[in-house]
This record gives sequence, structure tokens and C-alpha cells, in this order.
Amino acid sequence: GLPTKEKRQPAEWIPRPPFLYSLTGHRAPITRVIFHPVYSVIVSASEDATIKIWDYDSGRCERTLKGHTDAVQDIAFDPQGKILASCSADLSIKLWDFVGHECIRTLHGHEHNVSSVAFMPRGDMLISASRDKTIKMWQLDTGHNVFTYFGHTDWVRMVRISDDGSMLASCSSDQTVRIWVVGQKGCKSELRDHQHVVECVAWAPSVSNPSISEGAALSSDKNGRYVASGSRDKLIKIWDVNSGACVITLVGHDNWVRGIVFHPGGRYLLSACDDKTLRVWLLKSKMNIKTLDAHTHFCTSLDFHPSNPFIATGSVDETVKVWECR
Amino acid sequence: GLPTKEKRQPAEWIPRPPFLYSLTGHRAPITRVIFHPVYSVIVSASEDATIKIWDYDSGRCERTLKGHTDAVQDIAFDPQGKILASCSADLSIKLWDFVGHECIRTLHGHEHNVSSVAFMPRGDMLISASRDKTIKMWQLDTGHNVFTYFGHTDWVRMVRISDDGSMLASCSSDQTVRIWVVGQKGCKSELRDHQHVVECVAWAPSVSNPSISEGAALSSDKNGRYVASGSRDKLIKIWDVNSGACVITLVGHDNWVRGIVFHPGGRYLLSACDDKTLRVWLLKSKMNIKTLDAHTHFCTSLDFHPSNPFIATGSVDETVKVWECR
Amino acid sequence: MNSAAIPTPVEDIHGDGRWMSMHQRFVGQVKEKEPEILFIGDSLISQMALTDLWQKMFVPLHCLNFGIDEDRTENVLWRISNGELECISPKVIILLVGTNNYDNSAEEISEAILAIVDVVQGKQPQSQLIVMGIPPRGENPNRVRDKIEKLNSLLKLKLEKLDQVTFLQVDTSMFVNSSDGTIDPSDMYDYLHFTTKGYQKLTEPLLDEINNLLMSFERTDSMDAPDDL
Amino acid sequence: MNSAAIPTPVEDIHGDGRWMSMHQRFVGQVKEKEPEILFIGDSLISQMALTDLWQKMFVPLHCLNFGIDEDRTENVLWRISNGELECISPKVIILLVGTNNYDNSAEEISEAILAIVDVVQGKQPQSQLIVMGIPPRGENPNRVRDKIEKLNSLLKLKLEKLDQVTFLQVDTSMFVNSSDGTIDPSDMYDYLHFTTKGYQKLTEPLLDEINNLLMSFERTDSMDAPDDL
Repeated sequence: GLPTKEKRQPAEWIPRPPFLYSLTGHRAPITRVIFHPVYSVIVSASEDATIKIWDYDSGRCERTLKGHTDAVQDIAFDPQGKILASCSADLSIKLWDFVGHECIRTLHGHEHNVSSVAFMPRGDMLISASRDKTIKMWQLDTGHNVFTYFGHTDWVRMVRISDDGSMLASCSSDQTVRIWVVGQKGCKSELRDHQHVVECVAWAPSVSNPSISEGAALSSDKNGRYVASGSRDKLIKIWDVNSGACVITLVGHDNWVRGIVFHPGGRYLLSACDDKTLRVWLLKSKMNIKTLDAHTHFCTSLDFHPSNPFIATGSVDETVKVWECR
Repeated sequence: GLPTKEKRQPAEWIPRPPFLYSLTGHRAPITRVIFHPVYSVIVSASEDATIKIWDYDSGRCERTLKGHTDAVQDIAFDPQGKILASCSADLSIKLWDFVGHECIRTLHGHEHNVSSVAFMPRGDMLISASRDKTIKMWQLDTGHNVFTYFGHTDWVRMVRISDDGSMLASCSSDQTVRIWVVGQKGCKSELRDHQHVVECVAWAPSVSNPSISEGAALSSDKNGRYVASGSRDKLIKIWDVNSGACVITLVGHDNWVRGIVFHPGGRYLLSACDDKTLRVWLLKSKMNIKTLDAHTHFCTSLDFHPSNPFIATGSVDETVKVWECR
Repeated sequence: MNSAAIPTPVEDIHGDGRWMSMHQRFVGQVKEKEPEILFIGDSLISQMALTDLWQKMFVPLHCLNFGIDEDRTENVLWRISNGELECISPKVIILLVGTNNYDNSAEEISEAILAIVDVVQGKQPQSQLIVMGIPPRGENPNRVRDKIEKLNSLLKLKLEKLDQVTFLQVDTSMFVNSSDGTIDPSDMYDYLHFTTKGYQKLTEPLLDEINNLLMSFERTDSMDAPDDL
Repeated sequence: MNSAAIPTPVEDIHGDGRWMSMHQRFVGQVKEKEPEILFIGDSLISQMALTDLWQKMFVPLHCLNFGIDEDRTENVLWRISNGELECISPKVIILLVGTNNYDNSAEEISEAILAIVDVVQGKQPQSQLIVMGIPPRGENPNRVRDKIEKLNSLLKLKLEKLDQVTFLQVDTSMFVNSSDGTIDPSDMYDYLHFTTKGYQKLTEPLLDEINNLLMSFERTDSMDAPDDL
């Protein structure tokens, strides 16, 4: 007869309970979790002002990076995974040599909490976003703030760079998502539809385009560029970057949406939320097809492994959890 | 093929979760629950000083008997179920007409909390036990205390009458179980083996004798008389009334044993305990064959329906639960 | 001079600085956190945060709890005038204070609460304020209950004229036995502070009111032009 | 004259009689209940009964909790001398009091606690007494902590000579950060009273000690001739 489980393709692999690991050690809420681009390593940032490096094969904390003097808000790897950038409520951005685990540079310039940090694909520039309402671009070899993007009228919560490094997407407490052309003053588009603070943004990989077009009931566009956003209004929206329109709204979360990530296979979007769940959304149908009770408190962050079927989630419950997709 | 459940005989029917009813209304711990000898009615006594009558077909409280001014400790029906006796920490014993629900007589005489009350099989006498260390016999038509049994050296918790009305079994905070011949001064036997207050006693029906003999590895005795006791030492003991020896000890409860009752089929004994469970013991093997998580707090009392397969339990959680045996 | 209405910090009679530590912790929190709901008051507020009910019903709403045991109206007035209402922008603020002002009259306490309301509205003009009526106390009827009833009547009168303020009366029949006037320790374990069961009764109407007010924010958000708020 | 050691009821400054209501409730309870374990002291004892941990770990042991918020040594001394130790016959009695005696010296408080131990042993000669060390308080190192340390040292010294008394030292390193000497609000929400997490840490060694003492009762029961006890 038929086997009880169909053979699923990797593009269909979604996280399923129970979790593989629960990594404990942080002494305050986790703000961000990310996978290393190469090694089986997870890095977490926390309100306890530290950054922890976890080997998720063993479930052990390998190292704790100390140096920030207030909550660490975001962390990012350069494309080779040699440098880790972190930004903090202490107003600074730190660069860490990931081999020696030393802080190699501290960048100052923002006038308030720095919430988000990301590397340009060429690895020579860093972008940061802050409660001071600006987005700054930094040259890594000199440490100079070479450009500042003005436009948001309130705290910029997150900034993310498109895969080709030509555009930025940012989101803010001013309830907008903005698209910027790198190096150009003034934002290219102001995407306004959320009713509350927008917490997170993510660029859709091109492999997601067919699903997004279908979900949006639009004809498929090879040159389509889409960005997703998650908000305290409990909604996730997907925007057409070229037209500026909101083409899909995902409804189902019960509290502030804190993190979103596109599935590398292109069919799904995954989200982390203050309703303590990790949810999987099928883009072509806009349906929430799976809900995992991921944590015992607000779920603040999630990340997808670049090549292996693992997801990491971080929470106010002070744990990082690793989930297997199958 | 074979049906999944063997056809069990009534003698094998034991209580199984979930409960049929949870009867709520008392505003303090339940001290005792009993079935009416004839009607499908349960009566409960409580520390809230009231007695409630429940129709367990409907799950409704039919009536509340008020009159006692302190916790009601025990209740008993006369053999026809026309009169209900209750005893209380207010030092009195009350007799209630079960048809009109009126208190027809109040008996005074004990000098402390009256813990237990039982009718003689002929229905003309009542026996009571008290914290004043005595057991009293009362003539119902006059209300006179016609006999007092002295011997226990501490609070007498419970007194129960043998089926033929010839003997009493009592248990006490003095850690003994005592057997008395009705009308004779001084106890016939002092059964001493428990290491703590003995909370409850029950006479074994003769139908239990074969199982008890087997469990005790004794030759079967047609004239055997056995009594069971439950204690704060977490044990249930079965005693040979003739020899005074403890022949079976049932081990497994995790807290004070508050109530015991023999299964009418003869094979089992059931117990209620402060470990919140209702347990079923197979007498011939002395094994605890079933444990029900009956309540959310101490389980203080249980009773078996005289002819139908139902059990009632009462608890400090202020509920009475009805369980079906199958 | 109404001492209940003069902002006054708590004197550190023990010498361990706990009250000031808590005040400073709260001042630090308003710089970092983004609560939608703020609770402020005495131990009736602070002890609410120790219950499962708080975890289940209030934490998901993104709350901050600025209750301090034994605070009197003048202490709360001092705290909110010295940093505890800066930076944040909550939608709903809940106030419960007054039971510890044993040596002020009902009139004085009501004036002090009005003074608190005034400061709150000055610093947080966007928020909806819920002033909770003082619950009854003591096992049996007593003169403090009488004073509390009088205080609650005064509050009802004075607050109903104000915009963006709701006076949430405590339904005393929930706690005071109608036949003998007693309060049951199963609701208030020391005839003042609530058990979990007591808090369930107290917070049910509170949660309804909070949800009402939050919904009115959502309606306003949808109706406003984007640049309003 | 050591005021800490003179039995004194609490003055009813509010006028709602709560302290006396609680004392009378306890006096009523000893007439009806049969606890194996009795807790007596201040709010560090009374608030323990509000936790899930109490329900799970202590209730099954058949406990009574005679803690009253703000009680000083002289108040506990009064209560146990006026009915709260009659009728019952617990196996273990746990005492935690002293932190509220802010205006008595460490020496005076230790004398008062010895006086309490004396009354308890007189009225409850069969029971094992656990005297808990006073926990630290205040966010940062302060003079009260120094006094508490001194008090605990005195108690250790004075109590070790006594039979049937165990002095249960608080391991301050459980609560005081070794690098900066701070107490974390996740253990003590107001730098004095415990959260559930703080109580878990505090009560773990206490439960071990209670279980040890209860087992020694069981061994004694088995060894004694039936008429002893």
C-alpha cells in the first residue's frame, strides 16, 4: 500500500515540532538569531549585552562575546562569515573577527539605540538603522560613516539589503516601509499600509516570485521585485517594489510580528511573533499552513540556514531553539 | 477476530476515567460522600457546615440541609434510607427526615468534634465516634446516649458496624483499630501496626473472603471476619478480626489514606487519598491495579453505590465526582 | 496643605534604598521599553504581576507594572513627576492608589488622585486613563471601608467630567458577603491583598475596559489620515 | 530593655483590624487542623503561600502558613504566646522573621529570635524547629545587608548549641551577584520579596531539610515501643 508520509521535496520541507535543541545561557531576552553562512553555528544577540556562539550539532555555547554595555539588537555576518557585526542600545556598532573572536572595531555616530545592521554583498560596506530615525552607511576599512539616509520620521527598526546590493528596504515606527537606492538621497518609495510600528523587513528571493504572483493574482513578472514586512498590527504584507503596492496581506498572527524570513525553496514565508508562535505561510494561497508553539514567551527572531533544512528561533524566554524542516 | 475489550463481569467492573459528573456548589472541603441505599441520589457533607443532596442523573444539587454550625464530618442513612444522620465539629449529631428534609432531632453528649456516625442494621440505634476519645451508642426513639465505649486514648476518627450488627470497628489517632462487641465494655481486640493516625475502617463483606485469604496466603475460612483500615502512614491494612493479626498490607499510596471501601464483587478494595488519587487494589495479589487522578486536591472520601456500578468521591477541591465502573 | 497631593519620595528608613532602586529601574525601563499598557500604583498593582493571570492575560498586551508596595498618593505623584512617564507612549494607563493614605481624609485622597490624573494627562495626552476604585478591606465592616466608599463616590463624581478618563468602580458585592459583611480570605488572604481568585474577580471588568479602549485606538487608526496620531 | 523581645501585638493604625483578624483566624485553625508542618513569620513566609510551588511542594505535606506581612519579632512572639501554638502537634516548624526590625540591632534581633525559639520549644516539645537565616535585601550592598550578615552569624552561633533546632543559612551567593554585589529583580521583584524563581532557589534547601527531619520522625516511630510518643 501507500507509505503514510508522501516523499516531500526539499522545497516543501517546513519546520515541525518537537525542537531539536533548546539552547540556554542568555540571562535576558534574545533579540536576534542568525546562522553562519558556512559553519553549523548559530549566533544569538541578547538584552544581556552579550553575543553567544552556539555549535548546534552539540547544542553547546562555544563562546560569549562581551563588549557592548547595553542590549545587543542585531547581528550580521559578512558574506564569507569572517566578520560579525553587532549593534546595540549602547549606540555603537561593533565588528568582531569571527576567527579570533576579538572586537576589531567600534563604530560611533548614531545618536540613539542602533536596531539593525547588515553587510553589503561586496562585504566592503555596512548599513545600520537607528532609533535616531536615520540609516547610515559605513565604509569598513576606514570605519567612516560615508552616507546617511534621511526620510523616516521615527525609529528605524530594521534595514535589509537586496541580493544585488542595489537597494535597501527599511521599516520604522512611523508605520512605513521605505525602499532606497544605494547612495541616493531620499527614498525611492514609501510603502504605507500598516496601522502600527513595522518591526521587520525581508527581500523576497527571485525563486519566490511565481508563488507571490499567484498569491497576488498578478501575472508573473520575471523582473518582479518584492519585499515583505511584519508589523505590530499583526499583519505581514508583501509589496511590489516597482509599483509600491501592497500585493499580499497574510492574516493570522495574534500579536506583534517580530521576524520574517522567506523559505529558500520559494513557496513559503516563515514568521516569528509575540503570540509565541512560529508560523509557516503558503504564499500562493496566502494561508497559514502550520503553527508551531515555539516558545513560552514572545518569539523575537528567526533565521533559516543558508543550505541545510534548519530554522533557529529566539525568544524573550531567553532560549534559542533549533527546528528541523522535513 | 477477538473484540478489543473482553466482556467483563460486574464483579470485575472498576472505575475508569473520565468522571461522569463533577458536582460543584460546596464552598469548603468535602468531608464525606455517600449514596442513598435506594434512590439515585448522592449526599455530601462539607466543612462549609452544610449537607447537599445531589441527583446524579441530572448532576444537580436538589437541596442543601442547613443547621449545623461547624464542619459536618460524617453522614449515614438508616437501612431504608428514610433518615439521614449527620455529625459535626459543632459537637452535635442531627437526624434528618429524608422525605421532608427537616432536622427531626439533635443529639448532644460528645465533648468534642463528632467525626463519625453509623446506623445499626436494625435501624433503632446510632453509633458515633468523637475527638473526645469515646464511641457512643444512641437510642433513636428517645435520643438517649445509652452506652459509651471507652478504650481509645485519642481522637476516634471513624466507627463502622459489622453487617450483622454484632460488632463495631473503630480507628483512632492513637494509631490503633479496635474491635468491640456491641454492648460490651472494653474492646475485644486492639489492632496495632499502623505508624500514624488511622483515618478510616471498613468491614469486608463475606464475598471478599476468598480474595483476602488468597492475598494473605491463608487457607480459606468460611467464618473469617476481616476489617480494613487506612492510615496517614500511607498504608491500607486488612486484619483478621478473630486472630487480631494484620494479614495484608497494601502499599502504593503517596499520602494520607482517607477513605476505603470494598468492591461489592469481592475482588477489590478501593481507596481515596490525599495524594489526590482513587486507587483500585486487587486483593488476591495485593497489587494496585488502577490509579485515577481523581481530584485537584486531597481526596477525602469515597462510596460505592449499593447496587449500580457507580462510585462517588469527595475532595478538598470542593467537588464531588461520580465515576462509572465498567 | 494636602499632604496626599504633595509629590513626596518614600523615606529610606531601613537604609537599603529599595524604593529608589525600583524608581530608577522604572525610569530605565521607560527609556528602553514600548508598553501599550502601563500600570501604576501600590501593592495591589505590584502583586498582580506575580500571578499566572498576569502572565496569561496582561503580558501579551505589552504591559509595564510600576506598582510599589505601600506607596501613597504623594509617592506615586513624585514618581510620575520624576521620570516614570517619559519616553513611552502607552495607549492605556491604569492607576490604583490610595488605600495606604490611612491618615488622609477621603476628600484629600480624591484631590491627590485628581492631581495624579492631571500630571498623567499632561505627560501622556494620547493615552486613555483608567482610574480603579479602591477595593474594600478588613475582615468585617469597619471605618476604613466607610472612608473608601466615600472616596470612591468622590472619585466617580470628579472623574466623570474628564475626557479620556474612565473610573472603574469595584463591585464590592464581589468581595463583601451580603449577609454578614465579611471578606473571605479566599479572595484577600490578609483582608487587603488579593489571592489569584481575588485578582480574577478584580481584573475581569478591567480587562473588558482595556479591550474596549484598545479597540477604540484601532478604529481611530483606521479612520485617521496617515499623518495624524 | 530589648523591644524586639517583648511580645507586642501590631497596632491597628488603619482601623480595619486586619492583623487581629488574621491572628484570630490562625487561632481558629489550630483548633481544627492537624498540620505536620507549620510556617510562621513575616511576608517572606506569607507570600510563599501564593506561589504554585507552595501548592505543589508544600500543600501535600499538610502545612499551615502563619506568616503576616510586616511582622517583627515581637509580633510573632505575641502571636505564639496567645494561641497560635495550641492544640496542634506539628513535626516541623519553620520560622523566618527579623527583616522588619529595622530599628533593632543584630544582637537584639538574635535575642528576640532565641526568645521565640524558647516559646516554641516550650509549647511544641516534640517538633523539630528550622530557623531560616534572614535573606539579603536591597539592590546594592548596603548597611542593612551588613546587619543581616551579623544577625545570621549570631543566630548560627547561638542556635547550634540547641537540640531540635536547625539553623538554615541562606546561601547569599544564590541571590547576590559575585561581581557587583547586586540582587536581580528576577529573584526579588522589589529587592526584598521573592518572585517564584527566587522562592524556588530559597526553598530547595528548605525542602531537603524538611524531608530529612520528617524521615527522622519515621525512623523514631518504627523504633519506639507503641506507647511512646
